[in-house]
Amino acid sequence: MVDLSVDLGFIRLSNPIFTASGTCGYGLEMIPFLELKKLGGVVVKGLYFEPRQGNPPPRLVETTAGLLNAIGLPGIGVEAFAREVLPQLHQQQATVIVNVCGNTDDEYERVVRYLDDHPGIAFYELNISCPNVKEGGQCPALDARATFRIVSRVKKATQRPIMTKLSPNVTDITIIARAAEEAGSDALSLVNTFLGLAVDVETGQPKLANVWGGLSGPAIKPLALRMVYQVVQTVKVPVVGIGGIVTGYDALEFLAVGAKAVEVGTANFVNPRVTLQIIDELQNFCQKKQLSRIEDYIGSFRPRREKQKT
Amino acid sequence: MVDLSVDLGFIRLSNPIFTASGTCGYGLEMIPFLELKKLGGVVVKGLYFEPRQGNPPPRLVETTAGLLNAIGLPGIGVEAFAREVLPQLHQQQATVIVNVCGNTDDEYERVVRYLDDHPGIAFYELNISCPNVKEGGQCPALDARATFRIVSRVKKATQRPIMTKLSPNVTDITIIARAAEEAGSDALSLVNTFLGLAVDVETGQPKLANVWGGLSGPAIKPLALRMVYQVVQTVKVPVVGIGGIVTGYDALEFLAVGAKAVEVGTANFVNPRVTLQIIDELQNFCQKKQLSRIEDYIGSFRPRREKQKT
Amino acid sequence: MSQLIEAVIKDKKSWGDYFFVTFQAPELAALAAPGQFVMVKVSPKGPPLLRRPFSLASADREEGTIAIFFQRVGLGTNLLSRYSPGEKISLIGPLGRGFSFEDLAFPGELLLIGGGRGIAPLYYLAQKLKERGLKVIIFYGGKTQSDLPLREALAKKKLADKLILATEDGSLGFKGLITDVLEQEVLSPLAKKAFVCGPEAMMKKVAELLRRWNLPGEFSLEAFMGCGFGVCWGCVRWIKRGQEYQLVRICQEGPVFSREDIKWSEEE
Amino acid sequence: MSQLIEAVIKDKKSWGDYFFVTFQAPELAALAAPGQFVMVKVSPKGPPLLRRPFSLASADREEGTIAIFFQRVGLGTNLLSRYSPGEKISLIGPLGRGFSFEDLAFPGELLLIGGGRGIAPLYYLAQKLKERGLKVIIFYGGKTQSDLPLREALAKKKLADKLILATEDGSLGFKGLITDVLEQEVLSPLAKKAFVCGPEAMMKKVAELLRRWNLPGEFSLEAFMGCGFGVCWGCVRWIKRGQEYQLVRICQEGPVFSREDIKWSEEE
Ligand SMILES: Cc1cc2nc3c(=O)[nH]c(=O)nc-3n(C[C@H](O)[C@H](O)[C@H](O)COP(=O)(O)OP(=O)(O)OC[C@H]3O[C@@H](n4cnc5c(N)ncnc54)[C@H](O)[C@@H]3O)c2cc1C
Ligand SMILES: Cc1cc2nc3c(=O)[nH]c(=O)nc-3n(C[C@H](O)[C@H](O)[C@H](O)COP(=O)(O)OP(=O)(O)OC[C@H]3O[C@@H](n4cnc5c(N)ncnc54)[C@H](O)[C@@H]3O)c2cc1C
Ligand SMILES: Cc1cc2nc3c(=O)[nH]c(=O)nc-3n(C[C@H](O)[C@H](O)[C@H](O)COP(=O)(O)O)c2cc1C
Ligand SMILES: Cc1cc2nc3c(=O)[nH]c(=O)nc-3n(C[C@H](O)[C@H](O)[C@H](O)COP(=O)(O)O)c2cc1C
Ligand code: FES
Ligand code: FES
Repeated sequence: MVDLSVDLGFIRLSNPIFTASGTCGYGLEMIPFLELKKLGGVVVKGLYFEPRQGNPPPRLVETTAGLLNAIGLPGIGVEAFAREVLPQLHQQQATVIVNVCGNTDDEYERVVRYLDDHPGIAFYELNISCPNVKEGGQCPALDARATFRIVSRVKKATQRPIMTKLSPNVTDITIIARAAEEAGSDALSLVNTFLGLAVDVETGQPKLANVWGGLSGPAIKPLALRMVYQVVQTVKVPVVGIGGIVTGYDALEFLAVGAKAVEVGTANFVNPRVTLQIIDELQNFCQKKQLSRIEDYIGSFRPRREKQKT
Repeated sequence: MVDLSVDLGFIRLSNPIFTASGTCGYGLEMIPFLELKKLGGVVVKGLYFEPRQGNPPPRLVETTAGLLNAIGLPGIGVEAFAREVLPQLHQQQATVIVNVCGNTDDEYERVVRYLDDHPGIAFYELNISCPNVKEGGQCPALDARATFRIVSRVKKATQRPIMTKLSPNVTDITIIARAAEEAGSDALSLVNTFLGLAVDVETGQPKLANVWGGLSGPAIKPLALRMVYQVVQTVKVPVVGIGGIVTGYDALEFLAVGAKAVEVGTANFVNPRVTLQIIDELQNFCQKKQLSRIEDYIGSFRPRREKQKT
Repeated sequence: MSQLIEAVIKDKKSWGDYFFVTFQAPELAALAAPGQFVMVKVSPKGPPLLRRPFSLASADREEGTIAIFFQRVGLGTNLLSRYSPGEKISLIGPLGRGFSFEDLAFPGELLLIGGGRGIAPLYYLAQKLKERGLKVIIFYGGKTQSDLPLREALAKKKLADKLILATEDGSLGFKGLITDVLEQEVLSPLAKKAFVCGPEAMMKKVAELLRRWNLPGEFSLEAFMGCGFGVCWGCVRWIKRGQEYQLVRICQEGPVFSREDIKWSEEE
Repeated sequence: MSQLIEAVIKDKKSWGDYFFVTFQAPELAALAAPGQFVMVKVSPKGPPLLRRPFSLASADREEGTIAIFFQRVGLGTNLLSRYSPGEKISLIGPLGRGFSFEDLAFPGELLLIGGGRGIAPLYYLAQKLKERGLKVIIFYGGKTQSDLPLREALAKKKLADKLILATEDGSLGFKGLITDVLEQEVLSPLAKKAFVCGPEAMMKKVAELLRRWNLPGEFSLEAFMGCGFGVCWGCVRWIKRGQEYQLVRICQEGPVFSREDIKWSEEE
C-alpha cells in the first residue's frame, strides 16, 4: 500500500487530490457519485457574505478541449452555508476548504470572521482571481499590491490557514505569488481560469451574456503547468496545482514540478468520479515505480535544458 | 461574387487569410498543396540576419487540441533568403510578409535594412514575441518600453510598413499594443504562442529539450480572440488576428471583433490546404448573409453585456 | 439518486436526422420518471469535451431499458448517431425533476404538446398517463413531415386518444404551427393540464394560450448544460421562487417547471 | 511532388497490435518509392490534433494502391487501427527521401535489418530489390514471436533469399537481439550495403557494426513530426552536412540518411 498522504505544513491530507472550487457545487451534489471523505479535499463554490444570483445566462460555452464560463459566483452566502451545508459536509467526513470571495477587502474579512466561528473547515482558499465578476476580467490577483493588501487583511482576521488562488492572466505570476506569500498566505493555489471570448458569427453577439468568460479544461494544462513550476521555484509555501487535469498522468505532471496537491475542475463535469480514478492511478503509478510515498515523487522534475545551438 | 479584399491602410490585399510565420516554412514548401498567390499573404519563417540552427530536439509536443513548440527560430539568414527564396516567391506572385527577428535591437535593424534593398516584400512582421529563444519565455513584447524602443528603431530604418507581432503572455496586452502603435507600427498582429510546459512523468524530464515551449492551436482560440478584441478597441492601426484558427467560422470570429485579416498557423500542419478552404467558407458565408464585401462584416461584433444580477 | 454507468446500446431506429436509441440500463430504468433526462458521453475522449443532455423517451423497469430520442443538430448528436447496438456508452441519470402527474385521475384529459425533438419526454409521459387510464391528446408539430417520425409509434402503441399533427409546410396534418392548431382547439371541460416541450418560441406561445385558458401547464426547458447534476451552475434560468425570480438550475430544479414560474421574456 | 488526398481503405490485415492497411491511392502509388512515408489523419476532428507518419510498406502502380504497416502504440495508432475497408482517410504523401538502391546491380547482396514495426519500409524495399534481381538477406527481430507478423508474407512472396529471425525471448528464431545475430554473421564478399529501420538503440548498434565492417548503410530515422512536409522544423536531428553537423529536417532531407552522416550520440 502506497502512502498518498501529503503535508501542506499546516495540515496533512490523506491524498493530494481535491475537487476545485465551482466544479463540485457545495460538495453535497457529488454524493451520488463518490464518498467525499476519499478526497484529499473538497473546495466548495466561491462564497460571498451575502447570497448572490451570479451572471445572467448563457453562462457556458464549450470550446475545443475547453470550457468558457461566466457563472459569476452565484451562491447562498455564508449564513446558509454554515447552517445548511457545513453540518452535512461534516457528517460526510469531508475535508472542507472554503473558497472565499468578496467585492471589497472588507467583505473578504467578514466572510472569514463569520466562518471562523463554525467548525468543520480545514482552511480557506482566497479567491482573488475570478475573471467573471468585474468588467473585462479585472481582479485583485492581477496586481501585486492589491494581492498583498487583501491577503494581509484576511490573514489577520482569521485563525485558520489561508491559501491564495492566483490568476494566470498576468505577465509574471511569480511577482503576485511572492506578494501573497509575503502577506502571510500559508499556501498558494493556481491557476484560476484564463480570460477568453467567444463570438456567435451569425448574430455578431458574444456567446456569453457576460461577454467575457474564463477558460478551463484540458486546453489550458500546459500553461497552468508552466506557471505552477515557476511559482514553486519562487516561493517557500506549498503550492497546489490546478488546470486541465483529467488523468493521473496530468496530476503527476503537476506533482513532478513540485505541487504538493492538485485540484480537479472541469473534468468533474464529464466524469464525477474522475478524482477517485486519479487517486487509483497515483496508487498504481507509485507501485509500478516502487515509491512507497507519493511525497517522494513530488518535485522530482529535473529540467535539463539542452545547450542551445543558434 | 463577394469582394474578399481588405484594406490595411498601407496595402490592399486580395483576401484576409495569411499563413502564419513558422507554419508555412518559406512558403515554397506549400507549393505542392496550394497556389501562394491565392492567399492574402504569406508570412515566412522568422528571419535573423545570420543563419541559425535553432533549438535542439525534441522541439514539439502535442497537447490536447494544442501544439507546444520550441523550434527556436532556425533559419537561413537574410542573405540566402534574398538570394534563393525571394525570387521564387516573386515568381509565384505571393504577397510576401517577412517575419523579422533579432537578438539585439541592432540585429532587427540590420535585417530590415538588408531586405529593404530587395524587391518582392509587401511588409514586415516584427517578431518581438517568440517565447522560445530566451530562458523562461522572455521577449521584448512582455515590456512596453522594450517594445517601443525596438519598434521605433526599426520604423526609422525601413521604407516598408511594419506590423508588430505581440505576445499573449502579458497582464494587459493593450499597453504593449499602444506602445507599438506610438512607436510607429503600421499594424499589429497577435497572438504569438503562450508559454507552456509539458513533463514526461516517467522520466521526470521536460518533454522539450528547451524545457519551455509556446502553445498554439485550437486550445488557445478563445484567449487569442479576447486579446484581439481588446487591442482593436485600443488602437487605430489595423489588427491582424492569430490563434487557433482552423475553420472559416474561427476566422469570422476574429473578423467580427475587428481584425482586418487573420493568420492561420498550426492548422496548416494538419491540412496544408486549410487556408483555401477558409477563403471558400468566407465566400459562402458572405453570400448567405448577402454581404457583397467582407469588409462590411469586419468589426460587426456588438457586445451587449446583460445587466448583471448579484 | 442518479448514477454513472456504462450502458450497452440494445436497439437503434432512425428516420433521417432523428434517432431512437434504447440502452440496457437497469440501474437507471429502476429510477426513471417522465421528464427526467440523462447526460451522455457521446465521444469517449472528446471532442466534444462535455456530455450532452437528452430526455428519457422511455423506460422499462422489467426489461431494464431506457431510451432517448434525438435529433442530429451538431457535433455531439452527430457522433451519437453513429453508435451501433452492442456498443457501450457512458450515461449519468436519471437526472432532474420530471412532470407531475401523480395527482391526475380519470376522467381527466391531458394535452401533450411537442415540437420536433420535443416529443421525446412526452412520448414517455404518454405511456405513463395511458397506464393510468387518462385521456391523452397529443399535439405534434414540426417544419415538415420528416420532423414527425414518432407519429407512427404513437399511433401503433395507442399512446394518444387523439393525435393532432401539424407541419409548417403542410406536408402532413394541419398546415401551420402547432400553436395555430392549438389556438383553434375547443378546450374540453375535462382538460386538466398541459405538458409541453419544444422550441423556445413555441413554448412561449403555448404558455400564453394556457394563461388565457387558465389551464395549468408544465414545460420541459432546455439550456446548455456543463454537468447536468447541479455542480456547475451553468444551466440557470429565471424562475419564480416565492415572490421573485431567481436564477435557478434547470438540471436540478427542472428541467420541468410550471408555466407560471417561468419567466418568458425580459419584461416580465 | 506530394499530394493531399482522401483515400479509401481497400484492405486491412491484423495480427494483435500490428496492422497492414492498403489504400486505394493511385495518385500516391504513381510517385512512391521505398523509404518514403505518408502523413495520416487518424481522426477527422482530433484528438490527436496532428497527423501521424507511417512509412510506405508497399505501393503498386498498376493496382493504384499503397500500404502501411503499423504497430498500435498510442492514441493515434489506436484510432487508426479501428478503420475498416471502405472507409475514407486523409493522406499526404509520398513524403521524404527514400533509400538509394538505383546504383545496385547483380550480383550484389543486401542486408535489410528491421526491428519490430521497423520492417515496414524494408518490406517495400525488398520488393523493389528483388525486382532488380538482387540478393536480399533480411534480419527481422522483435521482443517476441508476435512482433514478427510479416515473416510469413516475406517468405510467401519470396522477398528474402535468406530470412533471419530473432526474438528476445527466444519464442521464434534466434534467442536474443537481432544485432547479436548480425554480429555473428560472416559477411559475404558480395555484401554491398545495409538498409536499416528499427528502434533507436538497435540502429545505433547496427551503425557500429557497419562501421566496423566498413559497409555502407542507410537508416530510416524517426522523430515526432508536426507537419511531415517541411514547414514546421519540428523533426530535426543532427546530420552531417559538409564538415559539420546541422539540425536537419528528417521529413524533408530524410527520413533515410547514410550511416556516416548521422550523429548517434552527444559525444560525436
Ligand atoms: C434537459 C434537456 C433535455 C434534452 N432532451 C433532448 C432530447 O430528448 N432530444 C434531443 O434531440 N435533444 C434534446 N436536448 C437538446 C440536446 O441536448 C442538444 O441538441 C444537444 O446537446 C446538441 O449537441 P450537439 O453537440 O449535437 O450540438 P452542438 O454542436 O453543441 O450545437 C449545435 C447547434 O445546436 C444548438 N444547441 C446546442 N445545444 C442546444 C440547446 N440545449 N438548446 C438549443 N439549441 C442548442 C447550438 O447553438 C448549435 O447551433 C435536450 C436538452 C436539455 C437541456
Ligand atoms: C518517418 C516515420 C515513419 C514511420 N513509420 C512507421 C511505420 O511504418 N509503422 C509504425 O508502426 N510506426 C511508424 N512510425 C512511428 C509512428 O509514427 C508512431 O508510432 C505514431 O506516430 C505514434 O502515434 P500514436 O498517436 O499512436 O502514439 P502517441 O500517443 O503519440 O505516443 C505513444 C507512445 O509512442 C511514443 N512515440 C510517439 N511517436 C514516436 C516516434 N516517432 N518514435 C518513437 N516513439 C514515439 C510516445 O512517446 C509514446 O510513448 C514512423 C515514424 C516516422 C517519423
Ligand atoms: C463552472 C466553473 C465555475 C468555477 N467557479 C469557481 C469559483 O467559484 N471559485 C474559484 O476560485 N474558481 C472557480 N472556478 C475555477 C476552477 O476552480 C479552476 O481553477 C479552473 O476551472 C481550472 O481548472 P480545470 O481546468 O481543472 O477546470 C470555476 C471553474 C468553472 C469551470
Ligand atoms: C512550429 C511553429 C513555429 C513558429 N514559428 C514562428 C516564427 O518563426 N515567428 C513567429 O512570429 N511566430 C511563429 N510561430 C507562431 C505562429 O505564427 C502563430 O502566432 C501561433 O502558432 C498561433 O497561431 P495558431 O494557433 O494558428 O498556430 C510559430 C508557431 C509554431 C507552431
Ligand atoms: S448543468 Fe451544471 S448545474 Fe445544471
Ligand atoms: S515534420 Fe514539420 S518540418 Fe519535418
